[in-house]
Amino acid sequence: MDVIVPAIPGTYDGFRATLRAFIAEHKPTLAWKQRTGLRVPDRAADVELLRTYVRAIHDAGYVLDRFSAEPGDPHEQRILEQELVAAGVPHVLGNPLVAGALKHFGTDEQRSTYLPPMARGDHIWTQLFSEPDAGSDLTSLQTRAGRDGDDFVVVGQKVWSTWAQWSDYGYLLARTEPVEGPAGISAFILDMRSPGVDVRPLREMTGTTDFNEVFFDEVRVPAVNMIGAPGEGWRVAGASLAEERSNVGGAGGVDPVQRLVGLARRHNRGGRPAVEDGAVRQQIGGFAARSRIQRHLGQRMATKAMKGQITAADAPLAKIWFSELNLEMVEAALALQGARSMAVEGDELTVEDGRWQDAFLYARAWTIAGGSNEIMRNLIAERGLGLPREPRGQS
Amino acid sequence: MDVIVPAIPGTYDGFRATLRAFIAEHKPTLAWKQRTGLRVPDRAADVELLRTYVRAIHDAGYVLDRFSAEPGDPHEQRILEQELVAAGVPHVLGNPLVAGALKHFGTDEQRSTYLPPMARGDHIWTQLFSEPDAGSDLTSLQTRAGRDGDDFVVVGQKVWSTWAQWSDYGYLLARTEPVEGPAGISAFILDMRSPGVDVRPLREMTGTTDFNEVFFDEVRVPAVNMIGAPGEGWRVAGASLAEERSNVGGAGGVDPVQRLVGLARRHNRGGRPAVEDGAVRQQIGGFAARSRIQRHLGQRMATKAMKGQITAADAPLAKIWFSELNLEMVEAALALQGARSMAVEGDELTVEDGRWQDAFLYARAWTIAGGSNEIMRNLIAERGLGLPREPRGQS
Amino acid sequence: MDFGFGEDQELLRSTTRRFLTEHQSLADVRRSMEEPDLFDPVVWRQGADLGWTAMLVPAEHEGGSVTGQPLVDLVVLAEELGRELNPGPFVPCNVSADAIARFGTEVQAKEHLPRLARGETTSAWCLSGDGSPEPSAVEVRASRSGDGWRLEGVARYVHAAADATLLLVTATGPESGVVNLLVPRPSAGLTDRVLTGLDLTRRFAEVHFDGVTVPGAAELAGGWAVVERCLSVATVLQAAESVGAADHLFTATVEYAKKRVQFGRTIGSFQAIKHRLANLLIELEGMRAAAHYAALALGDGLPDADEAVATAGAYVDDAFAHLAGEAIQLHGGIGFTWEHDVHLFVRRAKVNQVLYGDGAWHRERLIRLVEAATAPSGGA
Amino acid sequence: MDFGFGEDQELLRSTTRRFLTEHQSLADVRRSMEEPDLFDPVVWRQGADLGWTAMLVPAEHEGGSVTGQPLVDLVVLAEELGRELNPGPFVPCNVSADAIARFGTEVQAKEHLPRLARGETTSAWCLSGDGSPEPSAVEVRASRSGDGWRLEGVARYVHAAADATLLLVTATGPESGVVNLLVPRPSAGLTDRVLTGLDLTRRFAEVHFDGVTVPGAAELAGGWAVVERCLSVATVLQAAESVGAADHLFTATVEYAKKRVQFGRTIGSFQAIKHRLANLLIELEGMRAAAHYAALALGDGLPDADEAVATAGAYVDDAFAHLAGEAIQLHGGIGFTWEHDVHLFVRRAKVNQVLYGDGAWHRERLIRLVEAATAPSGGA
Repeated sequence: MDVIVPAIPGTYDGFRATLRAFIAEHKPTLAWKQRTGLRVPDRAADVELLRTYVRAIHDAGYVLDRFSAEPGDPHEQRILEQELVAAGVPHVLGNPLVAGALKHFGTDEQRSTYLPPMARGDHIWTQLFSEPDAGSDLTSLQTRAGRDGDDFVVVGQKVWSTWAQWSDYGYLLARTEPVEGPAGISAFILDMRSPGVDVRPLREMTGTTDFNEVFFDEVRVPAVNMIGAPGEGWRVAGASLAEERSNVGGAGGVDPVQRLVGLARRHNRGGRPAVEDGAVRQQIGGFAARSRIQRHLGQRMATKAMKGQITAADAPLAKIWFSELNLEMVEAALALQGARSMAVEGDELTVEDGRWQDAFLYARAWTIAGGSNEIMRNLIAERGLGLPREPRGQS
Repeated sequence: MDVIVPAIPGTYDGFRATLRAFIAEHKPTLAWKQRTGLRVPDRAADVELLRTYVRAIHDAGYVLDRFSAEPGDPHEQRILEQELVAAGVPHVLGNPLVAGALKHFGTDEQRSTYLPPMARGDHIWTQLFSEPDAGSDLTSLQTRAGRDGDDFVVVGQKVWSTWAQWSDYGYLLARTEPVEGPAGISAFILDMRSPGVDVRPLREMTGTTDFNEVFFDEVRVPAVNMIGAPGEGWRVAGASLAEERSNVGGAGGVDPVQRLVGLARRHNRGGRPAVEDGAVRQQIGGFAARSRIQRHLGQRMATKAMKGQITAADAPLAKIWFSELNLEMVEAALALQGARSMAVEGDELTVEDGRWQDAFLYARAWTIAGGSNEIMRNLIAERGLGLPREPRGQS
Repeated sequence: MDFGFGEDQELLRSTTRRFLTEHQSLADVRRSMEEPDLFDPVVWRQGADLGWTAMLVPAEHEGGSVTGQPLVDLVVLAEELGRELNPGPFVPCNVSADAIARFGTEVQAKEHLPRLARGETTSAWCLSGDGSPEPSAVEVRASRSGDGWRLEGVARYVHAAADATLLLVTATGPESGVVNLLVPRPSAGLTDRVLTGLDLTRRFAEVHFDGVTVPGAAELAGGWAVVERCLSVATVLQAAESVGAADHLFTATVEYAKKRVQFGRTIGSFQAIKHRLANLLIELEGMRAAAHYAALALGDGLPDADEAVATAGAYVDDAFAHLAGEAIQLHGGIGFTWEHDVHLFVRRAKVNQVLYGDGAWHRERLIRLVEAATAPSGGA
Repeated sequence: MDFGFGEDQELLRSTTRRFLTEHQSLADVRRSMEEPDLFDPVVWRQGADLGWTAMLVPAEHEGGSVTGQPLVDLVVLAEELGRELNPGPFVPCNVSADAIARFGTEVQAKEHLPRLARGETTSAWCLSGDGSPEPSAVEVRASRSGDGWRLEGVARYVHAAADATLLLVTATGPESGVVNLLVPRPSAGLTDRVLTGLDLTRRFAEVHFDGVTVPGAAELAGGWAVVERCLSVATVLQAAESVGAADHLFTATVEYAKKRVQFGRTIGSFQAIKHRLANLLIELEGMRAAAHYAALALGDGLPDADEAVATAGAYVDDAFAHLAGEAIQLHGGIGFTWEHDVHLFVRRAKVNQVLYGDGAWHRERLIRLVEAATAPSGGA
């Protein structure tokens, strides 16, 4: 049993210093405020500034493993991740999930056509998986792609697609085969500018626009744009999701539990610093335990992924753990602020420029999007524990 | 809006003093320790001592309204309840629910035959409502009573019957009519010594024997023992349950929240009295609020009962509120005791002779018996909110 | 025992509901919430004609209640206003009217109560610098200035301050303790800044006092007792607003669950959803019982009034916030959108949680009352 | 990264499970639980042959572990013993062995470790008067007596004390701080009383010291550091026992839900039940991850070992108790009976919650560690 991450040798200090200077020089000043969560710029100008930034990094020779066919030096990769995260500006535009799919299931031509422009910020991608009725239960997808000559014709609807309003390409799952369940699904590269694609940005309760609905009205996709074989979409998606998960692991930023301690020091409860109150201490202590366990659950999942032992319950379990802890922690953060918690971003009274208020409102995205936690519990019970499936109704 | 309970005039002081002296003189010394909850003596000798005590009270002219056809003086009744409760010895033997049924639906002969001996402790009664499969969802009872000449013949099984092992009579609900649902049920007086009645006491996780299973193997019940009309059992039961509920209301004893404050004063946490710890204070403060609200929910229910506005959600709601608060409070009481909470009744280290440990183990009776809280939630959702019923399976 | 509303109160309820549906429904509030003026003085004055601010005002000052239990009458109104997330100064106006009627001089009563009752004056309560009801948190300082008072400092998180023409200002006095002053708005040296806030259906302000002077006659005698009373009334009325809002949202959520189809079934047919809705009903009924009893006990001066108010403060708004969060979850994606109303309830609940003492504050108050009632020998 | 068990550890698991099934299953424990002797020294010695008490004993003292991570090996054993609610002194024997190996002299090691490893000595840890791991709670006082020590006082809630032949006694010393002494049992002046306890599958005792004398060589140098270490090892091993017990109970509950029919359906087909079982699986996996990581971090001396142990202490036993309570509820009436095993798990969980620091104690410890790691400027 181990969770060892080897230390980075001092010989890499120069690499880090050069990179850091490069980032400082090219980092754009955006009108957009990046908040917590999977957030998307609301102005085209910011998207263009980000493209320029990502292009500069790429053209200077810094390429992340996730976009490259051969892995780079592992220490350089870790430094690259660390410094890009520390810059506080997005360095991956759109949803990069398709990269893993292309690497494992794509043709050489697909890889050479799509990976480099993705790495360079020239192509922004969105993920077209979730549907209104199926959540992240991908086996019950209803979007269909019927073969017609050299094309497939796509009809259906997706939801919860981040970045779709700025995307050049979409990573689509649709039903192509005349069988129920996972065996009927195939994966596609979809040009988002194809006729019949209708992207409708949604304004969320946060007041921001981070998700889109995407409608397909007889959208033609060339058959060569299929990733993997017909009916293999379920495996393709699984592999890319697994690759994504193995990228998990303390992706920088201040530990939210430490942030809570900070809030508890700076705000009073009953005339004393809240951090001296036994109830506050117990609550934060409990969060600290669950937050650490979240990390260990991630380590276990990475281990199982490596050994090919991932079960249907693992990802839903991790999603519930994270999203419910997150919700409770942001609620606690607001409570610590007392009446001050009513001030939001832009108000001079606000705490940390309203990050907690925004995080509170956004927290429900984690418990609803990509398959609500209720659907996740069904999956755990039915696939993980083997309990009887919920009967489908007659609609 | 009011919740007024009129004060007892000073002219009743003499009545109270006489009664108190009488109780002190006749109160038996039992081998049995009465614990919290619906508990039943484990020795016949104790049952006999209790019968003698109840008989003495009755014969001295003290009769509770619940057993009498005409109501007594309300102040005397309240004093009687208060003093009998304060005595700390049961003053009602068995389950007296049938009294309300007899008063509202019984024949004159049934009333004169059964009420006085019940009041006098000569007849001990048990309630034969719950079944293994139906819980307190009385509409789906499966015990059947088929007409055969002047008798009904009962076949079936009941569970959660308190006092059945010491009972002379049972208040039985069984299905007599060839229709589904509530309209098929009738209520009966059952002689527990009838051939075919098999009482099997259950030892519970508390280590005590408070509940019984009762089996009926072609038990003959004279038709004259029906309470009310055929198919009216649902109304009969409802009326007696409502009468029982209107008897609710601070039935003496120390407020459990005050008991928790006492425990928190006497036990330490982190080297200080636990009552000084913020987490303990918040927890007890929360219990105090819910405990008071429980009383107010009772007041509302009594009001609705008076106005005939009780809904199917009311009793389940009250049961869940009480039973879950009770469980949390006894768990908190054990936590306050620290390692000392591992000592139970009979050990010299135990707190309050183990009442909390026993209450902790017994707490699940409240959440399971008489219809589990899961079944209660179904009732609230289906009957109270009008949500679709759970489909019955094909068994 | 009659722990329910009487016929007159039910009539008050239906009249109020009809009025709000026609003149200031949630849809109307929604339309105005992104505009500078959320408060509609015309509607407010019409509401005043229906008694919104008159119940705690004695008849000789143009007030009057529906029954002999004005606070219970107000609960009916508060529930109805809460249902539509009404932005108006219902709580502070009634708090001020009660304080003036109870602690004010005859001159103060004459000057302010008829205008409050008619809805011509609206008021706000400047409690403290951080919104908490602690003497140490009061950040307006009152010093003697000739025969009058001079105010310096700031009060924050003040509901409806920018719409008010009368401020009830709690300030630290020159001696120990606080003084409560009636300050007209506008006044020289008095400025306010409306917050960019979480609750989109109410406006809160930061109020600055830079040498504001008022005559000695502006003082409401009573010191901290005035604050305690205001806090109790505010706690009860806000709890009732929360009950109304929660009831509305819960009903809408149940209706949604009966209609929304997923996996070929209405989601209300899924047992896990049913049980969660059952849990929410349990909480809602608990909220209701707590708020109603608190109004009864405080209004009638029952011996357990303090405990009853603390119980409402300890339970109601936290339960409302929980219910509102569950309502989003049960609505799923649609509940997460800006266009759907559910987030307005979430925001309202979140702010109610921290006004007039948060749940933790009231739970602490409640355990102190229980401690005082528990024999030193310790409960058993 | 390999956050899982190796092949050798899996072999250890299957061997142990087979042994327990044959020699000391829960059914066996149940049979003996109402008898005076719950502890079976023969089985214990056979268990010792399988390594139950040898992992933390160095090879030169007849110990040895399966892998280079003896604490992780012990987690495997603890989980298996926990599954069957084993009554044996697994935790205290390993705690003592570790303490002697780590803090003892060569003489002490030679005297005690081989016998502990062979299961000939069993030990118990006398920590404090109220069971809590606070210096102020230690109620045995050690004073100098010639070259040795004289002990007066009492230790309570001591697991397996009445079966032990060696006591590790934490006592307040003549100077500030504590001394830890190895006391043979029997000794003159040493008596114990077995408690009538909630946990029916383990025995705890109150141990009295009335002028018990031991030589100076009985001291285990290190003072409170010994206690801290013992506490960490005990927390990890007990957490692992709890994981095993919870896993067993959870699996049984899922199986029951698949078989038990109510309203003509298996109860496991009711969605509310399914979701509750899903919640329990989430908790169980959290417990497992916490216990495993704590063993790894403590055993390998990782920088976050203290946090990892506190995390296990803060989470695992409270979650086990919750899971056990839910297991009764999901079993319904049958789960409430004496004959069914589920209450034995409930009792075990309840007692584990308060041994070696309860959840609140470990949460307090954890926030102190987080505070120490948080810059004074405050997190952000």
